[in-house]
Amino acid sequence: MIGWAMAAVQCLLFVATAPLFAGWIKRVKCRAQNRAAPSLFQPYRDLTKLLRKGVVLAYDASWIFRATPYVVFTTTVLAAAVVPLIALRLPTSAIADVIVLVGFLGLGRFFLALAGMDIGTAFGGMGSSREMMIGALAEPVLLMTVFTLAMSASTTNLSEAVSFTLHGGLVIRPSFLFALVGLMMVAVAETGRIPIDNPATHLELTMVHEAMILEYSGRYLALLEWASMIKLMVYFVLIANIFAPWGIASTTTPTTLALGVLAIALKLMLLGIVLVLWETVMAKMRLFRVPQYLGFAFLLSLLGMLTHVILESGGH
Amino acid sequence: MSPLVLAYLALLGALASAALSLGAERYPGLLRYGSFALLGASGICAVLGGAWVLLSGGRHSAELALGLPWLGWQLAFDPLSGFFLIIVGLLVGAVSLYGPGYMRGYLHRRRRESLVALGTATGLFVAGMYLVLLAADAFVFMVAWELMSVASYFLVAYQHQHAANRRAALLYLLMAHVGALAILLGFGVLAAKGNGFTFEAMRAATLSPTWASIAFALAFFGYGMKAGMVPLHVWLPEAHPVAPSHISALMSGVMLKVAIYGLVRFCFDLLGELQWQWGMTVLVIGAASALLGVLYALMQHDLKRLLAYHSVENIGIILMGLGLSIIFLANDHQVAGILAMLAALYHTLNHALFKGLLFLGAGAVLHSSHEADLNNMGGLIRRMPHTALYFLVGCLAISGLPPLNGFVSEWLTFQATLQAPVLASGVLRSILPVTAAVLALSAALAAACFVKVYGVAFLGQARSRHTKRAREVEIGMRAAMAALALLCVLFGVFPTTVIGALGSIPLMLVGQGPPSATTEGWLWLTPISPEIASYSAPLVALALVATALVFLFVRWRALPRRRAYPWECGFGEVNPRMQYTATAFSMPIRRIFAPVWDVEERIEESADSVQPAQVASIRHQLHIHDRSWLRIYEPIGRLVITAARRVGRIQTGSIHAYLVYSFLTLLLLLWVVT
Amino acid sequence: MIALWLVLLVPLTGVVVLALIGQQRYAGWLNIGFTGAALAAALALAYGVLEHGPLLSSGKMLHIDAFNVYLVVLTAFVGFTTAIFSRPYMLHEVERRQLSARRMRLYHAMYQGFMFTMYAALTTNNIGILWVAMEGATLATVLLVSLYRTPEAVEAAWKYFILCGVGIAQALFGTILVYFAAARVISSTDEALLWDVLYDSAARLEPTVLTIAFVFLLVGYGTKVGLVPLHNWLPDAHSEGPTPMSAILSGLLLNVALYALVRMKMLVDGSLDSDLAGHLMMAFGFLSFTVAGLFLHRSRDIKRMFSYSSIEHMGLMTFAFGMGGALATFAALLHMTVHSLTKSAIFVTVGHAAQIAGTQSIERIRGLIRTQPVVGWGLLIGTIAIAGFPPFGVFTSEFLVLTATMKAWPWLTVPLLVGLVIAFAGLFRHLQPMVYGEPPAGQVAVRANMLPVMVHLLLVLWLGLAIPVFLSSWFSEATILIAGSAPQ
Amino acid sequence: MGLAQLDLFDQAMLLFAALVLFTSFVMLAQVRIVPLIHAFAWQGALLAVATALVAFVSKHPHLYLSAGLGFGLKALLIPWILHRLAVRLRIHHESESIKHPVLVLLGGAGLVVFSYYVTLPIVQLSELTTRNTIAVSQAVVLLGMLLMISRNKAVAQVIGFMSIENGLFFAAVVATYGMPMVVELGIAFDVLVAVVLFGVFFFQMRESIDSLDVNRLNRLREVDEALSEAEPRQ
Repeated sequence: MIGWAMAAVQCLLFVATAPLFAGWIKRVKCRAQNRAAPSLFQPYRDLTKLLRKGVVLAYDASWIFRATPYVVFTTTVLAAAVVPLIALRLPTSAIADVIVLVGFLGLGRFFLALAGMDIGTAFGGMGSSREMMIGALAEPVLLMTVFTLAMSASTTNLSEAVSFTLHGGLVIRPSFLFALVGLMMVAVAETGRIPIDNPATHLELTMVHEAMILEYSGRYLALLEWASMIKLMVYFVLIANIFAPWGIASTTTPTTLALGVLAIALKLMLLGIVLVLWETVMAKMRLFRVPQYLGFAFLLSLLGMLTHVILESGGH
Repeated sequence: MSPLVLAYLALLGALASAALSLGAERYPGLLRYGSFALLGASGICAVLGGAWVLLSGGRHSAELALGLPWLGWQLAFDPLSGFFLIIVGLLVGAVSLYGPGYMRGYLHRRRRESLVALGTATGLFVAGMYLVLLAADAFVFMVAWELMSVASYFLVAYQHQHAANRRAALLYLLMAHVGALAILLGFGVLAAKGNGFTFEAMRAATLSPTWASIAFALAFFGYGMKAGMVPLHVWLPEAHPVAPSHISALMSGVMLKVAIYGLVRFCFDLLGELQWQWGMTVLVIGAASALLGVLYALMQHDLKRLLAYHSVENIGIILMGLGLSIIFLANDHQVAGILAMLAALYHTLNHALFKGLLFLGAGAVLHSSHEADLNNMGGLIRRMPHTALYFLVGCLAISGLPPLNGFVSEWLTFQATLQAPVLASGVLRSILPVTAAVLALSAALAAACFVKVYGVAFLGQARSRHTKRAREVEIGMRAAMAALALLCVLFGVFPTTVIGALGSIPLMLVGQGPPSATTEGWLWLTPISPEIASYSAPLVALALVATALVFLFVRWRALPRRRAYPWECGFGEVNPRMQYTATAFSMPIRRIFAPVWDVEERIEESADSVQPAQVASIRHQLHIHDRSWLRIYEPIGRLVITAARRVGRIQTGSIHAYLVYSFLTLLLLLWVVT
Repeated sequence: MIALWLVLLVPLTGVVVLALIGQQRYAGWLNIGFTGAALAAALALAYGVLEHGPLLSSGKMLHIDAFNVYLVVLTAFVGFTTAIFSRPYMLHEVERRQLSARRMRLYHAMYQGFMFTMYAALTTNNIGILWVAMEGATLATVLLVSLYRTPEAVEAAWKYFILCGVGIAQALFGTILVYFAAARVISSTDEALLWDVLYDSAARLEPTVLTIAFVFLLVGYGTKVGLVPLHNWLPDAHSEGPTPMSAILSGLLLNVALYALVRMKMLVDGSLDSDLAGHLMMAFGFLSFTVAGLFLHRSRDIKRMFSYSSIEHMGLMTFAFGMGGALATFAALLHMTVHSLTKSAIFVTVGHAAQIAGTQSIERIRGLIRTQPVVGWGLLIGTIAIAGFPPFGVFTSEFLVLTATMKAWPWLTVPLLVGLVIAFAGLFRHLQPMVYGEPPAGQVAVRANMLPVMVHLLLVLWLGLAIPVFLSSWFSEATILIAGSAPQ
Repeated sequence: MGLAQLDLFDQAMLLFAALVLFTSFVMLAQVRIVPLIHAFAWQGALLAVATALVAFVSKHPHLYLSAGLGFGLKALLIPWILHRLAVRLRIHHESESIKHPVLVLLGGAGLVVFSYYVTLPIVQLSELTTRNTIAVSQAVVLLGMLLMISRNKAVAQVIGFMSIENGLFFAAVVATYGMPMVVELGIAFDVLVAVVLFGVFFFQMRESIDSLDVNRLNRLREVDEALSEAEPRQ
């Protein structure tokens, strides 16, 4: 029972701190580009403002359009719930393994794309089409990277996988290296960051994610924005805890938990900085360069898989 | 009283409905109520009988005084047949609900098709499928198999005033015949070695690895032809769409499954010792089918055709499961093998459900809007709310999204591929994950495809006059779709129960049940062990239900909400033609995977008469052809024609030539024998 | 015994009677009557044989055993049903093509004459008479082929006459050689042509002579069977003659010719220790099977098409008989039955179809189902049956042939299957446009008598679902006679 | 055993056999209708005489009957019918041109050799004095076929057909001293009917294609114009 409580707390923490992470990234980015930075808590303010505002719906919007924000939010929260943030072996992590997690995100994307087409404008369709294309290409890469880990940890259960790397001690696995890079590239693509998509702009020809949610306003928009922040954090927590699990609490004593919180906070700040650097040096790609980008990511993950098979488990 | 009785009842019900519809020309009501009711009854019997034998296990055999003088029809009813009988029964039941309403469309036609043909062929078709599942010797199996093919041929050729349908029917029957003959040969090998047509004798047969492989190759070819695996799939997208929609549902949802049944029966039951090379073949071809199937589906804008191509994809996924199972079993990894087999069987069941649902939905759309082309639809969710809801469930299920049934079986398949490390051979260890990636890709593409379908057909604004005037279909058709949708949800939310029920099949084929899939209780599905992987669909469903409640609560609270025109970039009104069409939607993917298709795209710009610089109008033509068609089938066709022409030369018409023939034949023979 | 003589006498009187009054309108009824009486006699005979086993007439003129008795029944039956069909059909022809009364008289008389020669060939115990009867069959039908007197008809008849005449002459030479071989071992030369005597003393006949003899017999009777490359007369004769003629030619004449061939093979096998005869028959059968399948793709005339399909099936039977062995022989006998039933049914339907469309050209026959469903469906279902789809009997026999081949010559099954598929495709690509689609304007239904078709197809269906005991016991006995053992 | 050991009748019989063969060659070479018919008649007559001799030598009285039958039929009746037909059809002056007549004759000679080679095993079996003539009879059969192949006139083909019958008849006589009577009668009957029918056909041909040239009979065939209609497979 205590486990479930812990899990709930962790999940809430995850959801609550997601805007903070987003704020951190924005802030660092501004700093990196010599711009005046908004406060860390700006995302919270935006969300509360949006939540307070009323909703404007397009005439052709059907119930799909209105249900989508809730579905997207829930699926993202579910995803967050199964990712070990500060503690391992929480009961929620048994609800779904990493494949299901991908499934959650896919469900969210499915509805988001439908919502984009629901209005019947050109933008919505455009956004959905591109989103599904990118998603379709990104999903196998994601799974390949995860499979690399899953096969060396011989589990698809996230917390099991994490504890495998944690207790395996410091083993240098070439496959993990490839997987890491692959996963980061996918993360960038999936969360709609530069060079795939630019969350900051509404330029008609380039936008993907924004094109789908163009018609949203008020609380719907708030939910969607929040969901995308959570999604971003899910990916980065995933990266952080799988490839550098150290510090995560495998027992539930206050000290270890505190340590866990501290550890994940540090990792995320670090990763945030990395992402910002990446986004600052990169330029937005043309849509039809994306396949090459993801193809390269796939190649990396494939290499990871093969190195695992050839170099690491050749023996038995 | 044994399960066989129920099976017989199902069979008789189907035959009776066929017989009853002979009178349909004079009394159409006979078909709409009588024979469909009988079909429904037979479906229920099939489900009950199947469930009974599936849960109780064991094999019930019988012999009918039909067939060859020295060998009556051997029938056997075991969990495997039972499982597939359930599948058939479910769909038949749904169709019998759906049919009467759909028949309306055929009654009020100026030039009326023969209802007799439709009803009789349907009954025989269903009866044939039942009989295939019950058959326990090669002869009755082939009889039933061909009965199934011929009956469905009549159904494909049903609307024969269109030349295209006739061509499709011919192609279908031709390829079905080829496949059947290959299967016959496969049995022939076993029968020759095991001297006897009965499955018992075949099980007893001892084959050299070579002959076993030959038998397998023949059977795989034959069943694959029927199941529509790449590159033998070309008949499928031609034939399935042109049949009446409820028949399409049966063909795509069930008939392909019967082919899968044949493959399972042949490989796992009759053939004995498995070889991993077979598994490899099945796996690779399965992966190819999955990917190509969905890629071709993405390019379609005829709804039923698109669904037909998705059958190819899903058959591919099922084959992947079977291939994995063969590989693992051949390497004596029972647990993984059974897991893969269960995944395949589960996906068979799921595909039957959601593909049936989708075809029925497509039929409903066709029925009320008379539109088959996605690019003419749009906004149907407002005109056909129920159909839209059920269709959405189908789309989610086929896209393999949690918590619906499609996801579970794909998840199990993934889990099976992840058992690769237990294999000794490094090659297999490295290939299996790649196929997993292919599976992931095709699943994601399927999602894209169904976003396209649903978004273009049901969302947005109506693109044509017909679609504007569409009305919700009548209660029976809705009930059929609702039932299937409900099943999709149930089988998605309570997978553990289903897996538990399927346990008796591997028990029969491999000799042990699924080890630990259900150990953690109904709430947790743990295919290998809780540490390795676990999935709790009920909890996920619970979370989603909670969201739904919140959503409804919010709607009920009716928080402030205002309607307005969407952002139209400053052009006045947003009109339907501004929407993305199906073709536009899939354009990025067409660009990326261009080599897969044989795309011919033409853009004609006609200059304005006043200012030649300006373009007055643009005509855009896009034709996408199936490569396998150009590469494989047309050459064969040409070959036959040429051979025929060559041979035709001997019939010169000159009597002297004929005399010379017989003269020379005589001399030749005399010379030979002396 | 009386039944046996009746089988021969009824058609003989029929010849005489109809030669006198064949031109009357009611001659068709008479024709039906005679064939019906013959059928009754044949059934009685069959019953007798079934009860008391094979019988040999006094003076050893006639000889009935399991092999030929069921052929007698089959012949009588098909003759009867075809006569039923021929009455309204020929009346319609008389109206349409202005056949003079004289020709109708000829037609009816020769119909009976043909039936007589068939019975004679089947029942005789003397292989010389067998030859005479076969030649007689040609003579009886040749004038019917040219009944319409069109250039094509005359040409077809001439080819039929010359080719079959020459062919059959070879058979006579073979028979003489057999006689020559037999005369050396059989004391009384008058008995040296009697089947039963020959069969009993087959082992003592001189192999070298019989080898050469068989070559001549194969070429001779093979011409009648329509084996490629001796088949050229067959499509012409079938396509140009009146349809009832085509029906009984395809359904009966070919069978009887094959019967003669098999009898000779039995002799030769008895004498030779090698199965050379079998291999020759297999080769010819296989060649005919494949070549005919290809010809199907090129046919432009519906009756030609189905006559090619006859060649194909005769090839399959010859192949099966040549392969020997219980299973194959059983299959071949079964195939003989179902093929002649189905094929005659098809020709009946084709006759109606041609009358509906007013032509035999495949390109111009359209939309039969819409115009006259019963004819369209009849043609479609008949073709499905002949193409070897279950639950029709043709499938059963083809299934057995294939499995037998799989046992004996595994690698031959592949070309066999390819042949089947090619033939099937050839049939259907021509068939579909004819039965389906929109009929041309002004195409109207004709007065059709589809009863024979229904009866035949139902019988074939029955044989496909279950072979009745008495029939299977017949087949088994015949199989034992030919192949030495019964299938199990 | 050499010719010398045979008694005179046998020698005469062999002579006649040779003459029969010779008449076949004559027919093969003869291009004009009426002489062709005459040659055929001669063959029939020689055949009958040979048969009578065989009957005399081998003391088979029933052979006299078949000899008489053969004479009446093959030497008198059939030639007469054919001649009358030729006259009534006004073709009795026609003659036809054979392509490569020399080749045809050489081929005929080759056939004789071939048939000798084929019948060798049979000949060795037989102890009849007439055995050597089996080869001759078979040669006559084959020559008859050659005649039919090399001629375009229907009448010529009929004569070829009849000479095949002659060959068979001769074979039956010399190889086995004749078939049983009933068979002989049956065959004779068939031949007679055949001739009558041929007569009927001449007129039918005449009225349908107003010619007796069998080369005109080539409407029914499967060569290439069929291809144009052959619709593409799918």
